[in-house]
Amino acid sequence: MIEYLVTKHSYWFYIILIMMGFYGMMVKNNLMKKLIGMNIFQWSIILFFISIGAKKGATIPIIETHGVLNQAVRAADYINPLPHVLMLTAIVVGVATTGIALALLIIIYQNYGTLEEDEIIEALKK
Amino acid sequence: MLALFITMIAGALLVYSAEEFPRWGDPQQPASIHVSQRYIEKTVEETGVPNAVTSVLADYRGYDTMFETSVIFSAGVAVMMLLRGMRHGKNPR
Amino acid sequence: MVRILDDIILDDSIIRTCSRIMLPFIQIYSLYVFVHGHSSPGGGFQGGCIMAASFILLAVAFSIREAKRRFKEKYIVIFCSLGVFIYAGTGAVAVFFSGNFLDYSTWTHILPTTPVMARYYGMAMIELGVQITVMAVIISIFMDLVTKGDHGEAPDGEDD
Amino acid sequence: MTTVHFPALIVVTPLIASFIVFAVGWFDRRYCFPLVIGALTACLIFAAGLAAAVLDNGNPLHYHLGSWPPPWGIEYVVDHLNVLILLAIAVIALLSAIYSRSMAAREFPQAKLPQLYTLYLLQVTGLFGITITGDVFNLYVLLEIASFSAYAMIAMGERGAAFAAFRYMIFGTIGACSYMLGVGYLYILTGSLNMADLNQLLPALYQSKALLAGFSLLLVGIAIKMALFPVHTWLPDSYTLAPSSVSVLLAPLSTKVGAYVLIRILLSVFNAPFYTSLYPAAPVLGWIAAAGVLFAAFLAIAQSDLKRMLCYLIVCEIGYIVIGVSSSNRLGLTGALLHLVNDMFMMACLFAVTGIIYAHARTRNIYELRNLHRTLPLTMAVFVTGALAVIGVPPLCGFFSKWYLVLGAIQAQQWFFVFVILMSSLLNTVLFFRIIEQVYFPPRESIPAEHAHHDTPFRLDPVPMGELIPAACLACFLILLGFFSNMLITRFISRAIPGTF
Repeated sequence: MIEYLVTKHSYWFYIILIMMGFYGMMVKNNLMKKLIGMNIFQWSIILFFISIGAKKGATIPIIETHGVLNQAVRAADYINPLPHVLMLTAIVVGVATTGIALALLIIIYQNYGTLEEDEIIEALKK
Repeated sequence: MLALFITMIAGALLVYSAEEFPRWGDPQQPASIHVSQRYIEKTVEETGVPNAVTSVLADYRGYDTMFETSVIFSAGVAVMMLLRGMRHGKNPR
Repeated sequence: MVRILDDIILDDSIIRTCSRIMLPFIQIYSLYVFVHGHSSPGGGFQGGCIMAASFILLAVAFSIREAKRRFKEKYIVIFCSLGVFIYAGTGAVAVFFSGNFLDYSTWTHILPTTPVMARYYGMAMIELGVQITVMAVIISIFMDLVTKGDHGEAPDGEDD
Repeated sequence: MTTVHFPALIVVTPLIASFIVFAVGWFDRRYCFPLVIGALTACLIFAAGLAAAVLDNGNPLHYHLGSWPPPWGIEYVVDHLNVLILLAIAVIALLSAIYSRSMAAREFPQAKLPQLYTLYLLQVTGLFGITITGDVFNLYVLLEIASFSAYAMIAMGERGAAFAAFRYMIFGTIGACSYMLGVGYLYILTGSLNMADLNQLLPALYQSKALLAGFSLLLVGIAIKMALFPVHTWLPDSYTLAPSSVSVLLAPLSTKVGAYVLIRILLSVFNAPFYTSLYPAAPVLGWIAAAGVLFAAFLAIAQSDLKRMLCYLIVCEIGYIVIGVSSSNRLGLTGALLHLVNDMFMMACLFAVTGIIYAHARTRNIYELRNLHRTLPLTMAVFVTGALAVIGVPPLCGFFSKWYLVLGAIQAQQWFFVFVILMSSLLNTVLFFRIIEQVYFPPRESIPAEHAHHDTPFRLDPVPMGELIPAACLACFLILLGFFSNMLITRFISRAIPGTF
């Protein structure tokens, strides 16, 4: 168990974040807090993907060419670039989701004067 | 309380299943061997770009980035549609 | 509720002079990040965000009207669709030259370089498209969220 | 131009058209609609070209984006399964674009029409891309494009639409993120993102717990996108309150494309023994879907709002498709695929009619639709065709897919599923005949005097042609699909299902 906790710390760490975000989304009554929970949920997945690409003893994936390419490039020297590319997409999706969610919250606040979910449901019933 | 219980169960299941993942930073893990080796070794040779992330972003998987730009474009259009004309009473009910 | 457009004019000159000094350097740094996307961490998205941040600093330090005077609503719309159009156009040109979609090596018909360098310049075009779109979209979202949409600049007004 | 570039063009034309429509729409709104129709007709031509190409050379088409080979670059795969769905999406998107012209002009302020058409085209791009892609992460990005335009278009609807769109966004983001987490689990275990490549690498890992966790995360994500029973609560509110010009596009297509993603994942990424014998995922899915079918059928009867009733019907139809998939034999899968295509047209037809009724009679309450057939004869005729198709009356398409679903369930010895399918068909009958009775056979005294003698001349519905013709076309498609369902099965579906079943 200890060995698992020490060597694979990145996994149980992202699981804690995901569960915090998930709990926040499910339980919070205020829509803005639900949105914040959703953001935590999205960004913990980005943390998980980035931890995949890590390699011990490797540097950032910019290949030193300094002019001529003298020796063959060894893949072990550079970390895995693919998760970083995927996560650029996920970050942009997160930004876009937050943008649209804030626009929706403005409309809801404009129409119902509140962001509390139960008050909105009452206002809708009338 | 029920939500806390559900979250705990889900977290425990995820932690239980995360045991089989490779160790953090292990250079021999499948993710670092299978596809990404070509990106690192051949990026300068095939695309002339030393930054492997930019070459994967714009060339090898350039299609993803095109849709990513379209995602942020659609978010801009959506916000513009939802919020424009809020003051003149034509806002969505 | 305070009318956002003609809001109270901040007269604290410290913030204004500082931001007036910083703004050009932020924008030049954003172009630096965009241009050095190939050989250092950077690229279209990061450059676009920094450029948008400079406009948001302008809006915060001075006023929305000031920022809007510099980057009109019309240009936001044009830049939004122009950037993504550049991206998709670069790919479509490849199809026009009977390569697969987004295959920049077919640009050798236009650019007198080797297929590898054609990919290099193709990627530079892509980054340019991304930079323009990300900048315009973030500014547009910021302006819409802050003023709740009463720019009042739609060509035919909002009253029809 | 040969059809070699069609896989990319079918997705890129609506994308580029949406940018042009957005820019042009700012300056002159008259050019928006022709551009939209032009782009969608081009997509229809590309889809037909792809169908012809796949049919005559038999094996799937592979298209490498940026001419990089598959595990490194992104690959499009066009096989017998998604060509059929591409055609269906292209036809319905075009018809609903024509249908929504005059309706959107009434529902949306004039200044917002270009933005609506931009999001409309982005939604169609997302649907095409999801159907055709062969890369797991690319599918996530396209899922997001389709969802963003859906959130914004729904929020422009009636009172409470913004709140329903926000709740749909929370659900949709949980779904998309759990799908992405599932992709992350697959990526960390195998290192590849291409579906065909994953199919080679995964069998070695079938014993590992992490793969089971990844598989269940993928299923949860797709179930939310598909509105499968326990996680369907976002669908009734959002599609009911959405403007009717938007719900004609969203309701039939977005959940069905989610069901297609489930079939694609179960057929192309994981092999059959994994989710049938090794882990009982298919039977569990089947039981959930069966419960969903009954639950949704009963709830549909409880509704008095016509559109909300149809939304519960969508959840019921998705349950049918998952029952067909869970029986995991050739007959059941044929039924599921055929039902997927049929249901697209059925729901498009019914939602189009609901839009016309709401626009004309200003009401969706079932009990206020008396004598509607006198003022809207053709529309009610289309409604009855759609109703009979959903119930499963032989000449129409619904019957054949339910027939194969029942055969598949019998072959899989799942007698409860057979009961569920037949029972819910009965409930659908009750559902629709209750409305037909309200409309066609109202109580004696409520017939208006001047209609008493039956020599009133036949007057066509006072509904703009742009709405009536697409609805009538969709009804004809239902009949055509019914007659040609055997051709569809032999030419497309039987070759879409891998030999292992």
